[in-house]
Amino acid sequence: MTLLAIVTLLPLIGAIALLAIPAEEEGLHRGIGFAVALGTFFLSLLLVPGLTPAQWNSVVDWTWVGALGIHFKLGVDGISVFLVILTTFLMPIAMLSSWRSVQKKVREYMITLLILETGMIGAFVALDLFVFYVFWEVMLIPMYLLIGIWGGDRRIYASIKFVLYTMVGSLLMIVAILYLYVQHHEATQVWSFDYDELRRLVLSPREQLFCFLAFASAFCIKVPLFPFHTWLPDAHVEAPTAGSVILAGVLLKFGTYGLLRFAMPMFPSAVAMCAPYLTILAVIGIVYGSLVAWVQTDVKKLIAYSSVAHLGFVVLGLMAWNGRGVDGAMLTMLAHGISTGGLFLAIGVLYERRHTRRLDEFGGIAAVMPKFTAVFLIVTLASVGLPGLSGFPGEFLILLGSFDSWRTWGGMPHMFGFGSHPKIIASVAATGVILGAVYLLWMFQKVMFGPNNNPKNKQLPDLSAREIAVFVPIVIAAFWLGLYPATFLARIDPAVTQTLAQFRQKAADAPGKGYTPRMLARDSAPSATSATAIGAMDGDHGQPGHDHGSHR
Amino acid sequence: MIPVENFLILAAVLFAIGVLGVVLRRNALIVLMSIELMLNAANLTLLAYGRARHDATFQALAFLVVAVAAAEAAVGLAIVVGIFRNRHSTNLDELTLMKH
Amino acid sequence: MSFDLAELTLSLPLLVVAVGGVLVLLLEAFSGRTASRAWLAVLTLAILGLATALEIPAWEAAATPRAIYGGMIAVDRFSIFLSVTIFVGAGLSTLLAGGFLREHRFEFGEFYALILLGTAGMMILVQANDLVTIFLGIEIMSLAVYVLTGSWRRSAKSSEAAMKYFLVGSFASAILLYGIALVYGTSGTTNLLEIGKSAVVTTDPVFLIGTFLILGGLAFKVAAVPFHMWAPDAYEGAPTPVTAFMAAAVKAAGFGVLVRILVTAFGRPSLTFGAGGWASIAAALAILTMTLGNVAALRQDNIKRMLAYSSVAHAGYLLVGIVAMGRVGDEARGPILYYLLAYSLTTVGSFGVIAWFGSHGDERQHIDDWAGLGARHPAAALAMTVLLLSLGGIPLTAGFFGKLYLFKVALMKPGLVPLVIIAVANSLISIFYYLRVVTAMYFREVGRATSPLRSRGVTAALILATVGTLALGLLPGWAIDLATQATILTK
Amino acid sequence: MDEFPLYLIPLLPLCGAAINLLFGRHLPRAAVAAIGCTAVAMAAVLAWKAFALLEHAGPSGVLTASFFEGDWIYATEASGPSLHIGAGLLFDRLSGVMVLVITTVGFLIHLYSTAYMEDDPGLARYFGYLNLFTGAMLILVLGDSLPVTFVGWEGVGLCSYLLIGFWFDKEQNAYAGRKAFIVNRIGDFGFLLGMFLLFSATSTLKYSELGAADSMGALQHAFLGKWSFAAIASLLLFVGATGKSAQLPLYVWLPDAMAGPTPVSALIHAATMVTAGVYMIARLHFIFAIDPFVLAVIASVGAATALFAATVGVTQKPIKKILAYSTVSQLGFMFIGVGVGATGAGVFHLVTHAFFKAGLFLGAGSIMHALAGEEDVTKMGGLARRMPITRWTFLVYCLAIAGIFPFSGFFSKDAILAGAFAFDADVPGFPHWLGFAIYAVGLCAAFLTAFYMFRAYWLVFGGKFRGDPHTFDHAHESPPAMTVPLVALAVGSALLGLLGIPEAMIAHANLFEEWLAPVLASGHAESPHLSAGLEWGLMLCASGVALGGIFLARSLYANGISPTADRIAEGLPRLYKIVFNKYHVDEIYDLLVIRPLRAVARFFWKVIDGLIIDLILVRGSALVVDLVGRGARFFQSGDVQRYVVGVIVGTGAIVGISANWTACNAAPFEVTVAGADVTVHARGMSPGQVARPKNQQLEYSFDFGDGTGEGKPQPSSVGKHHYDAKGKKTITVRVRDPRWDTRSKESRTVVIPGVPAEGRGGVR
Repeated sequence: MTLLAIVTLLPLIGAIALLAIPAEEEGLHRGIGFAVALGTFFLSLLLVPGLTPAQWNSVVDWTWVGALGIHFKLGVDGISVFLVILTTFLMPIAMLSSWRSVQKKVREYMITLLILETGMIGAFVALDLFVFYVFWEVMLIPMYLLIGIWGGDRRIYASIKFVLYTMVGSLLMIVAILYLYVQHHEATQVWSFDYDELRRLVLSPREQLFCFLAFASAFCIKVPLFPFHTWLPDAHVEAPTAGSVILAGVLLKFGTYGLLRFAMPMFPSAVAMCAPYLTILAVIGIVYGSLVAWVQTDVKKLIAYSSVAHLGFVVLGLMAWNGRGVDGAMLTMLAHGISTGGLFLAIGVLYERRHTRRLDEFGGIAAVMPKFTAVFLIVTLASVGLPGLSGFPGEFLILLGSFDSWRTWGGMPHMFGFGSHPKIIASVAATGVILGAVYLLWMFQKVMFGPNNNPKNKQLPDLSAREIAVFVPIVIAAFWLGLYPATFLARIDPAVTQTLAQFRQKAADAPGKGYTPRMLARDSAPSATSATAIGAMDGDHGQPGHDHGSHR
Repeated sequence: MIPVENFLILAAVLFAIGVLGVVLRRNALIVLMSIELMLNAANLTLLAYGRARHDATFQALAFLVVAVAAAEAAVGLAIVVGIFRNRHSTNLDELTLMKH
Repeated sequence: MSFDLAELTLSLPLLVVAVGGVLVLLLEAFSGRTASRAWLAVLTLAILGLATALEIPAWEAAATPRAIYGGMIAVDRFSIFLSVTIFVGAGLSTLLAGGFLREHRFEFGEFYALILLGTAGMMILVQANDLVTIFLGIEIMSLAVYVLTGSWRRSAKSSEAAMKYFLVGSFASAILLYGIALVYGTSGTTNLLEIGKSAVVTTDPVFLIGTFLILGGLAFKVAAVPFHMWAPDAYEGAPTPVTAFMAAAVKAAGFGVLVRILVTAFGRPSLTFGAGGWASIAAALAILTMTLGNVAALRQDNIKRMLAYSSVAHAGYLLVGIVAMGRVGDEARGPILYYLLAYSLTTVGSFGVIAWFGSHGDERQHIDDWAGLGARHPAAALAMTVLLLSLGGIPLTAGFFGKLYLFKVALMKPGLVPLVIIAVANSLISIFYYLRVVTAMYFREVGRATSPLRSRGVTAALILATVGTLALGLLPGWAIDLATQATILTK
Repeated sequence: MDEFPLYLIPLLPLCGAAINLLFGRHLPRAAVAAIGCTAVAMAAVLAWKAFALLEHAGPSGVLTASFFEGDWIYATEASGPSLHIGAGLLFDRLSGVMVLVITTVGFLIHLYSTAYMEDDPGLARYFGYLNLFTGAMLILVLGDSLPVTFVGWEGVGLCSYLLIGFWFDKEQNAYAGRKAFIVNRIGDFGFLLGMFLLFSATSTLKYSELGAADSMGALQHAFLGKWSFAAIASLLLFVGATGKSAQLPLYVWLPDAMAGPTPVSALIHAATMVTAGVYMIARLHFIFAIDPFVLAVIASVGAATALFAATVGVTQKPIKKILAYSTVSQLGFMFIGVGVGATGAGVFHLVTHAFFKAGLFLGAGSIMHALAGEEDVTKMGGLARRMPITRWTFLVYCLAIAGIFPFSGFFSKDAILAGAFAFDADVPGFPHWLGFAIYAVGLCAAFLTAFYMFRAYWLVFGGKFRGDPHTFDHAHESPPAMTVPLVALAVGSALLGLLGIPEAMIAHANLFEEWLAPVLASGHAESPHLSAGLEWGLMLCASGVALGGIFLARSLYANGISPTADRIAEGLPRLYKIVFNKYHVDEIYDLLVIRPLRAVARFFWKVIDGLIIDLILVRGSALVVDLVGRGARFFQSGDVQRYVVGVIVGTGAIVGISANWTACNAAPFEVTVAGADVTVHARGMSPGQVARPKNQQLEYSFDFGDGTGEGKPQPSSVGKHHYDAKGKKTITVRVRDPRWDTRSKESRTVVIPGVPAEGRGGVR
């Protein structure tokens, strides 16, 4: 089935098509670009029906470089499908939002966005580590251009900082990928970057540690985890609205997606060793990001730091590495894309009208822009994590999961050996719930409430029809995720369960002393035998099960 | 008969003198000559070995080197002339248009 | 020593290029003073094309590697691959030169003759199976390039570059020659294969000193740190098409001969391994070269000079391949060959954009001159971006696959992981300065007015280089296959 | 039973909210009000119907429903039980009572609002929020699991935020709203953690499953030291309750919350939302009751709050502030009730309080409506004749809250105080007279309650008008839409108490307790049993105290502020000032929490982000790279002869290093000392090196530093020696590489302990 290939490459084809149209036809460029993005969105929706969450769907497997065993292999499962849809969902919205604000080099702008979209989709669905890396880098350059060409005053500094930070990690990652590739060849005499192959490669704990650190450094910078986060505020502040939306909405998710998809399942013993530290960094990120967000005067910076906090939650959930935590991390990834994307769009609306993002320039906007107030409030509250809106189910699951992370880790060595109790860590993380309300409502109050004293703010026009069209999907998505997350969980949960089962199987099969590179047996769905093995591993904490029937 | 080592040592000394000349002298022409000296030192080494080994190919090689050295000298002189035409000087110290 | 006509057919491409060079020289002598020399450029391209075409049957003939002319010349696919790489560099440089020479008013036909003769020298070099042939090849190549470097006679920089290049180059030649003399004297042979088999050699310190002197001389040719210092000046001062030719073809030839001599003459384990073996020396040189090249390039405001330093850094990456060849074995030659091809294309292209940008004797090399290029000349800026990204090793470009392939081989020996990580860290530094140019082109406001030169040749060269870079990046399979087939040396 | 569409009860107000919020601005004002009221009225009708069904169902009957099939949130666990949270609703006797109060009082307040908010431009928004609040509150009480309750819990917090800041163009209103939300969030933090802990122990969050035997068993397991899961979890949940129900120390938001429209204060900050904490504890009383310590904490906090807030209430001037502190105080009473195990009494007080406090607020609203928004009671007076309905209903509420027989407050407050008096659980960490102490504090609070309420009453209605006479001329009775709810609530305040007549008066007449008994009986704590005489005594005592308070208020304020009152305030200037300024709690929080946190945040931003990470780490590494670059520039001087030197140095280094490397590398050694025998292992050729031919083997010689001199060169890298004397010895290893004739040496000093005694066999 090539639907996935079409979804992935359609934006790229669109970008190439735009090249053929003269640059003066700005309206045409906007229209075609938007149409392509919208078409990609609808096509990507077709991935959902008939999806078998716990296996690769609509797999594309084309030989690319036979000599090096590189395959253009794509596939989608319950974990990646919604991230793809999030990407295709936000892209037309981002385009629509910049309909007016971007007047410079429209053709290049649309091309950049479309290439970026291909890069992002591709990276989410790549099943060949080489292809993954290629897409990973492909999205780097358009984002760099987006910040650098259409950005604010300090755009050069911000764009270079963004690229260099990201490259630090990704270069280490490619070394680790190559290392796996070579070790896989040692073990099997076959050159392959295939994720399913490399995943079954058993490395010594030391090798695992180094490879994990290499992967994790790439992903943690992208997340961004404290203390690798300082590129984010700069990038966000300087990026145009659409850039910020995509950056916060999708790009940051690659860090957490990468951890979940690649870094953690492939290196179980390293995960057992590093997870406590990453957990602590995540918690620091939550508290630190929230506090720093609170004292910002630039709205975009505030939201950027809030992303540090939110993504800290995601990492926390991942490191809990149980069903709740990872499910929650996935939901929060989606929710953050919606809510923070929405926040950036809202700031974009203000910026378009006032050309400033300083908190003290605003105040009392609610009186003149009631429609805007409503959507801004909703996305703010979604970001706060109010139940019924998108932020809550994910954060709830994450905290619940991290509260019990020891249950999963119990069978593994080194975990929390230094005496920190996961419940305490989770409790500290939960202060993020308070702090989130503190800084976001602070922002909301400063912008929307109070007397409308500034004469420049007295005549601001309310949302136009186009802007409403931008926000309506966001609001719907925010409510959907909050009120009926089962739509998403039904796909995410089985895939996560499968990933965890594979991980446990690999962890249980740890290499002994006489280590040589070797491969695990081929596995498929979590079989009955592996399930019992898992049960035996965690037998210490048998609780009466709650069989509410299975959920598909 | 003079032992071959003596020739080799002489050649090495000549080579070293050439090296010093290249490093220390400032006039392009003298540097050029120093390089020629180095080439000839190498040539002398070749001949010494050839004599010790009673091998004629060494001598053939030496002729080749002489020819190459001549070509090199020709090109070198042309370049020096070029420099002189541009700068009216052949002092190497002054060739610092490009640095860092 | 018998002379076999059949052997002559095996070196037809070399003959074509050499004779072609002489022919161009003669034609120049008989053509009018003011007449355009464009047709000479076309002729040169035709000669190079013919030579390339002749390499195709030669490729088949070289399926079984052997040495001809009494062992002086090796016939193997390794040399053919490199020859074609050199043709690519030479051909593209010729295309660039046509417009460049006319624009800057020093159009003279000998230029093309020298390119062809230099190319011939390089071809000899990559096929050389004998120390004498190596020396000859190096001298033929070098003399041609010295002259080419100084060919822009009105430019003070050009003649200064030639002077520096010549002085350091001939000094290195002398060292090389002295090394050859010592090796020859101790082993009694100049044939690489026989040196490799010679029983006495490893026990004799004089022989070892000879080998190191040879290595030093070759390290100069590939501009490894600390033998590199001529390179930035020479690259900067030389007319840009010549710089491109140097960066692409001279480097390929230098690495070709380095690989061959290391494998065939000095390939025995006692010379390769251990603390004093050449693999370790190459590793040290690689680290120094990569790091210094990149770090120095960071601070350059002159784009041409920056690319010169970047070329030094790339020699460092290639040295990683040399180390891998010492440690891993023959497999590592595939990546070196592929990298050389990719790098040649890319670097010729990037110097080509620089050549294209200047006009009327003004080369416009300062980075400030490039501000806003993206707005004025989007196609050229795009080409430059692609080429720079390739140099930086960003995916979907030739440079990325080159590095990937190289590092893959290096990683096959666990001991080389630190080296690879240093290389990767260097890639990061390099991205900074490559992006500086991209940043200037796209993100900064338009600077001084520009009137780039107009030449179909230059345009064609840029298109070819850019498309080639992308093609090698998107579909590198065929080139990798060829490079893999070309790993076997005459032994 | 499950056919009853329970979900409609919260959904109807939510739909009303949706309509008004989305389209209200384009609808006529009457339609907006009508939609708002109708939605709640319909919910009320449904609620009554459900209540009737419940009554038929018998004591243990419940109605259940769900918003949708399947789970709301779930996660599969490979090990241990999976998480399943549905969207279920539970209508039992406890939530039934709550739903009735919410919908009924809510409807009256909606009705009142139609007149009160008549001229406000944000009418649609107002009704939208109010409906939204009602819906959320209904979800809160109807939720069948903690997470669903939490949805409502947060929802009401949001509406409170929105409604407090309803007139957002005033900075302090918006600030008050935000403060409310954030303080509530602090409570929610505890709520969440408590919820997580419960799940950790029992793997369920559904009320019905939490109460099951195995869950209860799991909850009694020790968690932290001697503390059980239940103890910690319920303490955490209690933190949530203090936030929502404005108890010490999280009460601070409630007085500020009076910034909202008065009906909002009546509905949210008096009748319904603030009682959510009490409801939650009652709902989970079986968990709270597991550890008596928790109950004691709750009761103590309740008592402290009741007294504290009452003292502040005595000094306040704005009428809404008085009522706000009164609410805090009364909520304290409710917590005393649930804390001392008199859960039913606590809930009963919740219900009666809902009526009389809502009435008081609406009455205050009516007064302010008449006086053009004047709030200060010291600027009122003499309104009795101008506003008769308001005055008489207000009097009823005051009597009810003061606890005068037979008004409702009498019965509910008495039940609580009786419970406190009877509370004699032996709680470790608390004195055994805790129950009595709480009773005494409660009595004090009751006295103050009666005093400040009647202070307000007389200041408003008695004496002469003290404000702007012009305002007084315009003062008039409010329209029927406002007075009808006032009367209705007054009737409720007067009569509701009859549902809970204590045993001592009439046997088996405590309908309320009986109604709730099936829900609350499963707890461990039993209802206090006092002798009839004692109970009568307590009632008289409480009534006497209340009358005393009223009398004092009358004597001081019946005809304006009497000089005595001023003199008392002047006589205790410090105390009065502190109390008047609400004990400076807001300032203390600002100084101790907010400022330090902001300072820390700023430090993080400027120092850690800006200085350490960005400047030192990021730019620092760039600087290092740059410095290396500068170093390279020194050599790249443009002088061609330096370049030549580079070539020479490079070649020389290759030769020199290669020549020396092997020898230098081989010399370092390790020494093993065994008594007087030493063995020296030189490192030798590195493993990567290929073996050399015979004539180029490295030569080692060892000098053991005891005068025996240097040994002969040997090919082995191992040297052995026997010392004759102990002491410090310097061992030197020399290596020669014959290939290059390069040498190196390495020395080290070792201590020789001496010759070992025979038979100990020291050499191994």
